[in-house]
Amino acid sequence: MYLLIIAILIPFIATALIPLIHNRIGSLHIGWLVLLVPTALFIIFALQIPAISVGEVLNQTANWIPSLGINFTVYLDGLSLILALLITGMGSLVVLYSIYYLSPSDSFPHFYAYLLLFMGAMLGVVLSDNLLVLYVFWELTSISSFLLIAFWYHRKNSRYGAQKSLLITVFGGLGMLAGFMMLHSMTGTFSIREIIAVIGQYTDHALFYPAMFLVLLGAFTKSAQFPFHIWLPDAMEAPTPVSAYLHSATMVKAGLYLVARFTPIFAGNASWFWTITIVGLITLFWGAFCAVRQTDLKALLAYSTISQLGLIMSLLGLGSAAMYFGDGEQGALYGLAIFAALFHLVNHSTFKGALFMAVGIIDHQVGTRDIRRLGGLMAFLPITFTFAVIGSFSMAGLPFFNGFLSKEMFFTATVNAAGLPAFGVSAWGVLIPVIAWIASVFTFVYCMILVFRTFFGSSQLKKLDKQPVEPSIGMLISPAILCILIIGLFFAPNLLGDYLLRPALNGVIPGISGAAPQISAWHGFNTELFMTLGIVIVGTLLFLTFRSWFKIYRLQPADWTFTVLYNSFLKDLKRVANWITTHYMTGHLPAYFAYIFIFFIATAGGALLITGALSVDLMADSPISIYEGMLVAVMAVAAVSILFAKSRLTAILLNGVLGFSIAIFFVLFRAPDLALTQLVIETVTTTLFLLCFNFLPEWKKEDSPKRTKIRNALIAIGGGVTVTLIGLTVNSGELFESISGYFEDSYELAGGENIVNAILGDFRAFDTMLESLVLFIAGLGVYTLIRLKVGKGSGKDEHQ
Amino acid sequence: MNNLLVLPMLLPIVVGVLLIFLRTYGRVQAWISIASMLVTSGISVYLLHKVQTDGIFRLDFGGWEPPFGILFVADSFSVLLVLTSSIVTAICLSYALISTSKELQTMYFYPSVLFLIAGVNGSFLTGDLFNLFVCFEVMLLSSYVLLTLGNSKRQLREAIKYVSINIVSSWFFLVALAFLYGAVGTLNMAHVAERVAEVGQTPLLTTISIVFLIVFSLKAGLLLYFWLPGSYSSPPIVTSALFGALLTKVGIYALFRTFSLIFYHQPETTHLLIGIMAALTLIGGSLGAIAFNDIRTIAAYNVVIAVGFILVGLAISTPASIEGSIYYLIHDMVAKALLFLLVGTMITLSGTSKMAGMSGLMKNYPLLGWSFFVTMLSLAGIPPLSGFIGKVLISGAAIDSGSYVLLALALLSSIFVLYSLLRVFKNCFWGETIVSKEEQPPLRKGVLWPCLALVLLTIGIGLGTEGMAPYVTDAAETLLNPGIYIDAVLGLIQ
Amino acid sequence: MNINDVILKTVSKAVVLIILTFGIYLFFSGHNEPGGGFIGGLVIASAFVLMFLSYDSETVSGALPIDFKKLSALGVLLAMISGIAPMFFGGAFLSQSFGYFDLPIFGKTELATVTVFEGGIALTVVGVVVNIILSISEDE
Amino acid sequence: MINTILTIALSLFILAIILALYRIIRGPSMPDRVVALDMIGVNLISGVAVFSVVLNTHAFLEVILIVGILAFISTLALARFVERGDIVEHKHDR
Amino acid sequence: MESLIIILVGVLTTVAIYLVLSKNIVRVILGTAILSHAVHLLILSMGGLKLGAVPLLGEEAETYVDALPQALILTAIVISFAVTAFILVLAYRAHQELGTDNLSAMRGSDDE
Amino acid sequence: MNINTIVEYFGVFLILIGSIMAVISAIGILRLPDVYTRSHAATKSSTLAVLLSLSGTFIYFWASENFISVRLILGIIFVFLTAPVAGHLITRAAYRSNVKLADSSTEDALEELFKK
Amino acid sequence: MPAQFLLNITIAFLWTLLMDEDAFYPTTFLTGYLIGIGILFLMHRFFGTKFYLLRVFSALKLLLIFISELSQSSLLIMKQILSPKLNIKPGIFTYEHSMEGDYELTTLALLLTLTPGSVVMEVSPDGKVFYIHAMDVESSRDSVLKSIKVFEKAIMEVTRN
Ligand code: NA
Ligand code: NA
Repeated sequence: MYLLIIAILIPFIATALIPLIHNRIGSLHIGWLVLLVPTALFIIFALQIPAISVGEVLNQTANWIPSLGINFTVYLDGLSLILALLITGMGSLVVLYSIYYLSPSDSFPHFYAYLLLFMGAMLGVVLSDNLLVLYVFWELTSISSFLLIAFWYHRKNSRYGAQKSLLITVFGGLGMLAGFMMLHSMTGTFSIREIIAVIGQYTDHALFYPAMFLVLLGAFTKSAQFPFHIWLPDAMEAPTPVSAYLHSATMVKAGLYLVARFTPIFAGNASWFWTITIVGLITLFWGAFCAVRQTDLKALLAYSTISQLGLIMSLLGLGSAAMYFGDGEQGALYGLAIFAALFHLVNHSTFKGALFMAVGIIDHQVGTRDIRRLGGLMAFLPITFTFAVIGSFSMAGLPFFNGFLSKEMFFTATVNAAGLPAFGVSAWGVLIPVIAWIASVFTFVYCMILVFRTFFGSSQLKKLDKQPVEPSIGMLISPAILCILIIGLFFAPNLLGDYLLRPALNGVIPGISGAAPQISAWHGFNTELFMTLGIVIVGTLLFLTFRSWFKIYRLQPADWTFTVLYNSFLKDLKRVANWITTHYMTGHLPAYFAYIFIFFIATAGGALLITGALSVDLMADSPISIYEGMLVAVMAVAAVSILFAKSRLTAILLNGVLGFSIAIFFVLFRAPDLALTQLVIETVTTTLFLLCFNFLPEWKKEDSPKRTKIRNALIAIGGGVTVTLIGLTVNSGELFESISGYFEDSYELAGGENIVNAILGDFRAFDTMLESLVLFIAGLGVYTLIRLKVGKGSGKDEHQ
Repeated sequence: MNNLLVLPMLLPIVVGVLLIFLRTYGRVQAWISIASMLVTSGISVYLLHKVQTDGIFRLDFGGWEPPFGILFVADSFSVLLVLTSSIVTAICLSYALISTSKELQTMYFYPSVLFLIAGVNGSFLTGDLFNLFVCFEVMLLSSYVLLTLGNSKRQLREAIKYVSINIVSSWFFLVALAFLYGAVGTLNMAHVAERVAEVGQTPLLTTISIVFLIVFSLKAGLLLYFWLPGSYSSPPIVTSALFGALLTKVGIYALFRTFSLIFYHQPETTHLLIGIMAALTLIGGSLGAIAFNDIRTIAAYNVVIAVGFILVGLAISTPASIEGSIYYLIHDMVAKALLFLLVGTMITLSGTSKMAGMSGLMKNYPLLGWSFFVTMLSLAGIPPLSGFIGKVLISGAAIDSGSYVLLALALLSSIFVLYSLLRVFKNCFWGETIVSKEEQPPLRKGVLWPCLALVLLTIGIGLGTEGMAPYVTDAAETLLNPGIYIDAVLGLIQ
Repeated sequence: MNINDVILKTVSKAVVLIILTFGIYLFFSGHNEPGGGFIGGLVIASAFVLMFLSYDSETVSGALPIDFKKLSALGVLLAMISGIAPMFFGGAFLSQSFGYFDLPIFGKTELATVTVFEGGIALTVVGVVVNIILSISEDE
Repeated sequence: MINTILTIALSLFILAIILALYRIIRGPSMPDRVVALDMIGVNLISGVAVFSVVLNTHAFLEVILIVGILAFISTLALARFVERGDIVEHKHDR
Repeated sequence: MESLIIILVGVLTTVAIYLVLSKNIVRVILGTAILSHAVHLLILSMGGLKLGAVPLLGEEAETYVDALPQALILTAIVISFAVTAFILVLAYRAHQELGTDNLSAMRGSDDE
Repeated sequence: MNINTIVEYFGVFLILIGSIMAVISAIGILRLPDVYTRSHAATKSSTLAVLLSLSGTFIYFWASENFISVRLILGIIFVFLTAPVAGHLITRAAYRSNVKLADSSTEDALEELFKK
Repeated sequence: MPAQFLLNITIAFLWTLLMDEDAFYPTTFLTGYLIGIGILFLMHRFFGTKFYLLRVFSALKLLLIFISELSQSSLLIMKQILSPKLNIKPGIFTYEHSMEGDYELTTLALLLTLTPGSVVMEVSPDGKVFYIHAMDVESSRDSVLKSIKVFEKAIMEVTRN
């Protein structure tokens, strides 16, 4: 059975079908057909819950490139299942929501094609056991996200956001790929499960830590961790359903999934613990801190998402300590953090999904998301208000909403971690809950801002484009379902815990079943409760006194944000690239020749000296006759004189002398055929020179500065010396007899007494044939050069 | 008798010469050319299959046994490249059929293309170093003709540089051949390899090998790529596409052949140098690709990046890296042809090659846009397109061999590829559509079919890697075990 | 004063004859003596060059109403055919063969397929060189 | 003895070439140079002939004639160029 | 003798490289022509200028000089002729269209 | 010393004379005052030098191998045919490209013609 | 045309001679004849003028005169070259000849150019006048004029009845 593989493929197939069917369905909104896909898939995955919850795993393989060990292996355990359900479940809700959200002028086929593409890719990410297949889907999610962000590509901001997200996530993806390849290099397999089985032998391997950091790079970029978080706010240019789906509920969780998935491989050491925890905590704080200052509701949600992702990330870091301690009480104690992470991962999807949808409704119905222009909407949009309150309060960690439960567990985990007897935590441990707490205060503040600035206060109806009314019922269904879940999970959290979170925890840290607690809302008056109380009190105060401390945001210079850094990096990169490239790619042929010959002198000449090849032995030489010596002198003088020729004709004459002298050398060295050919060719060449001179001006004295001339002379001498030295060295030691003795039987073999001719016409006739072809092509080229003229002919540069 | 082996070179030549007599019949020439390239592809498939079943085989021209005569040798590496270049040429020719002006067609465009591919195929197949030189010249002369065909100012200007530099590089080739002949007294590649191995590649031979390295680097655009951006961005569309797809590949092929078959004994010198050059090429190409606003120039620098990338594989020279290079080589032939065809089409549509002059093409030419998008991803090595597997294998090999600098540069270069093309996509296909559908010049009917064929090819190669795997594995195995090649060529004699 | 080229033209006629004869001789003698297709072709071509230099281009091209591009193409084709032909008789590409025959008038004569090959080469050379010079000299 | 004389003769011919080369380099006028080149050609003919005697071979006798032919063609082309710049004339130019 | 010729090759190469590095296109072409002269001599001397007979079997000599380099040079000569012819015409066509024979004026730029 | 050897020596002697004449005409090329006078040296003396050396070669081969080389005769004819034409062409070109006559020149019949 | 027939024979001879065979083979001659047909076919447009029968004897005589004149002139020039002090007065003078037709004119000009100290620089457009450069006008004008007469006569013996 390839059920799971087919499940992954279904969205892709549906994607391919969309362009084919969208013209044939008449007035039916294509979204309804699309909705069938995630719904069906959700049901398929939901049907797996019973089996998975008792610890089974599903695993199916289809061959892709078996010869390289790259196979489409699907692996479904608790961890994968949670995410699969999220993907398909949220997917269903978002598709439903989008049917009402999109305007008729939008291109539905494109939207749904991208969305389905994403869905398939995301399922692939969470279900793949093979690292490379995982990577394939990973990049596909980046691409579909890219396309969705730029859905309204005529907007500049959309294009900007799309590019930013793609560059950052693909960058991280490449790092991750390198990490994967390192894992493969260590273990010889691409299968995650097989790696887990053998990784214990490789923890001392030199590549272990590089691989770890590279994989984390992928995770951090995808999950918008500090400082890679900057793409996420700009991704809000996507239509709101997309923001709800990709940029809060699912895609950004891929990084978290990755960290969780790789916990069995890398966790259990200080580097992993600290890297993830610190990055998570900073992200948590920075996201929350920045969210407070946002005036665009979606931007606020984006930063809040960053912050929440940081929270989950830090939990995964803290929980990794369980790997260090293994199965046991200690392990269970710290493993709780993982449990909390998984729990919050689900919760975040519910409340953030609801919030996005609520904001989408506001945007859709009011025409703006700018807090400064909003206010008093409670009267006009009561239902939406309800959604917003539920979502916000859950996010703020207030009771009766699921966020409270996971937030409490988060505090528990931080407090536990403060006393962790490993990884050198002791000195700094106390900072972990402190930072968590401060960040949570800010979380509280922006949640209040979201609710109160939008729905309370005086309405500014005149400033709005539309008169706000509740949207059609269809748009309310999805957020309503999410709100029900938010509350439902508060009251029946263990349904989730027992059936999904516990098996998922087993997926993250195998065999640490003890860490999965029974979730309960009330733990007595413990530290965590006081922390929450503190948050509410301090948060409320801060919210009320917002105007008085808002100044602190101005402490950060405007040009010191990471986005500015990113922008100027790209800009400077282009500028520097342009500067460098135009400095050596000058289009100046003499410069290019200079590079080439310098390279020749440096490498070939260098090799001759460095390898110690140079050896000159004149003993093997044949004797020199006086006239031969004189002829050499003639050539040398003629050649050097060319350099000083004031007229091109003189130069051509001297070149003719060279040509004739070489012909005589061919005579002296017993090469009559060569002499004949050389002579005729030389004459015809000279004639051609003269013919062409008619169209060219007399040459002028080289007006290069003296420095250039000296440089050129040095290069020329260097080139000449290099050729000479190598030649002398070759001449000094004959390693092998030439094969040409064979040709001396040319009369018997080829019926010719002229050996050279036999070689040309028979032994190496192919060369001769091609050589005549070369000549022929040159003839064609000359003809076309002259006959096909600009102006007379096609004229333009691009004549096609 | 393996006479079929000569056909990938001979057929284009004969057809090309015959087309001279059909000068005025542009379309007839086109169809005949396409047909001949398809036949060549078919023959290549057969040859590939034969190599797989019977092992390397050869054709001794005139029946003269190696090392005395010239011969063609078919191994998986060379035949794979012949096959790919023949297919790509057929597709490019079909683009020419639709798009090229009558005037160009009657000015020996098709014969020149056929001679070019003949030179390319010959270079892949020949087993004789001097014959390689001659095949290079066939290819180069054809490229000169094609480069200047059209005679625009820019073409002439760039052609001067291209031709001059190639003359000098051919000179280096002859110098290297002279030295090599002086040292080992033979020209047959297998025989040279055998003799070099016999003396264990003396320092002198290493020096000579570096001269060869310079020659082939000039052709391949490895570090010495000064001639490339200008000349690849000046001629008409189809010519650029053929150049982008084929020309540098021949140099790359030659580098792989010589430095795996002949000069592999001193890798600490030669392969280190190749590695350094590949690294610098990656850097230079990456910077160039993002430095300009002319989309042809951007495409041309992308060629440079690919060269660096492929040569990383040779610098590392492990089975995986060589396989990766072969995959990437094949991928790049397809994808670069596609890239240049698309870029050319964009320029034709908007009348400029500057990004600033194009906007929102996506709206009126969605198919063109999506083709470009796929090309961009494929070139950036995004899975599951054709560029992916090569990237994976080369990075893996870089890790295995501890070449972390090369690894980093190779991977980062993909980001630069992506960014450079993303800029094009973002600026040209997205954005406000300036001109209404009615005002935009219509695409010539069928002009995108060749592009789509290449798109399918790049997707197909990516997904169907397994189909190629046995051939590529065999190719890499042969490259890394010179004995196989030498035995196949010289075995019968000894 | 206008140029009177009578001396040159008169001598050239004779010289061209000598060169052409010599060129064809070189072509045929290549098998055993210096010469062959290339050199023969080149020498014949140089006779044409001399004609171009002594006369004007219109006179020469009028006297030789041949399309030299096609001539060179024919040459390449001929060389190819001599290489391809043996393939149909079970030989390798480019197999040359030679034999000694008793011909009615010529007596014992060596006939070699390589002559066809070289003939193609010679035609190519002549065609190309004349084509190039003609193209340039007709350029305005 | 014969060989010594021949060597001397060969050297003398090449000496003549060297002297002519001086004229080519010095000029001063272009026709001076052409005259000198022509002279070099003529001396080459002699040189090749003598060398054939030295080697006792007939292989270079073709070369002699070729040098003669080509020296003439070169001189003609150069003289034309000096005279008119356009070495192949057009009928309508006349 | 071989060494002397190789040194001559070096001299020719030096001159040619210097010409190739100049800005005038005709000088560059002339440089390439001299480069090919040089390499032809180099190939010949690499075969060894041993004192055998002319490679014509009619000479009936004991030893013949190495004929293979001669055949190679012949091919190289013809090819270099073809290329020279082409680039010469290219140069003058470029001059006709661009109005210059100076390579400094043929840089071209991205912003044309 | 048989008759053949004597003839051989005669041939070689001719060659030597030819080479000496060649050097003398080359000196003429250096010494004579203008291109017109130099062309005299080139067209006449060196032609004779060729005549001598080729004849010498011809005689040598004839004597030593009984080999009558038509190519050599043809070479002589060719030089005779072309050398004066070359001289004619060069001097004409020189005059037409305004190369001055030597100062020692006494009359210039062409001057009038070209002035018109 | 008889002239071309003759020419053809000449080429055939030329061919036979070129083959350098140890004996005369009619077959070789025939080959040369066939080749001659080829060449003449190629060249026939250049031979519009009549072709006169070769006067072998007169021609030989002419040749002898020619060689002796050449030797004299060469010696003269060498003397001048080698004299310690150059004492020459070169110059250009005209000469109106009595030749008819291109061949006569050309032959005369060639011979003249090879005679002591004279080079035919220009031929007037109507072909009647030679412009002759003399190495030493003062001393050689007379000798030049004398030899021209000799040449003219010898040529006419060959070319005319
Ligand atoms: Na938006
Ligand atoms: Na734009």
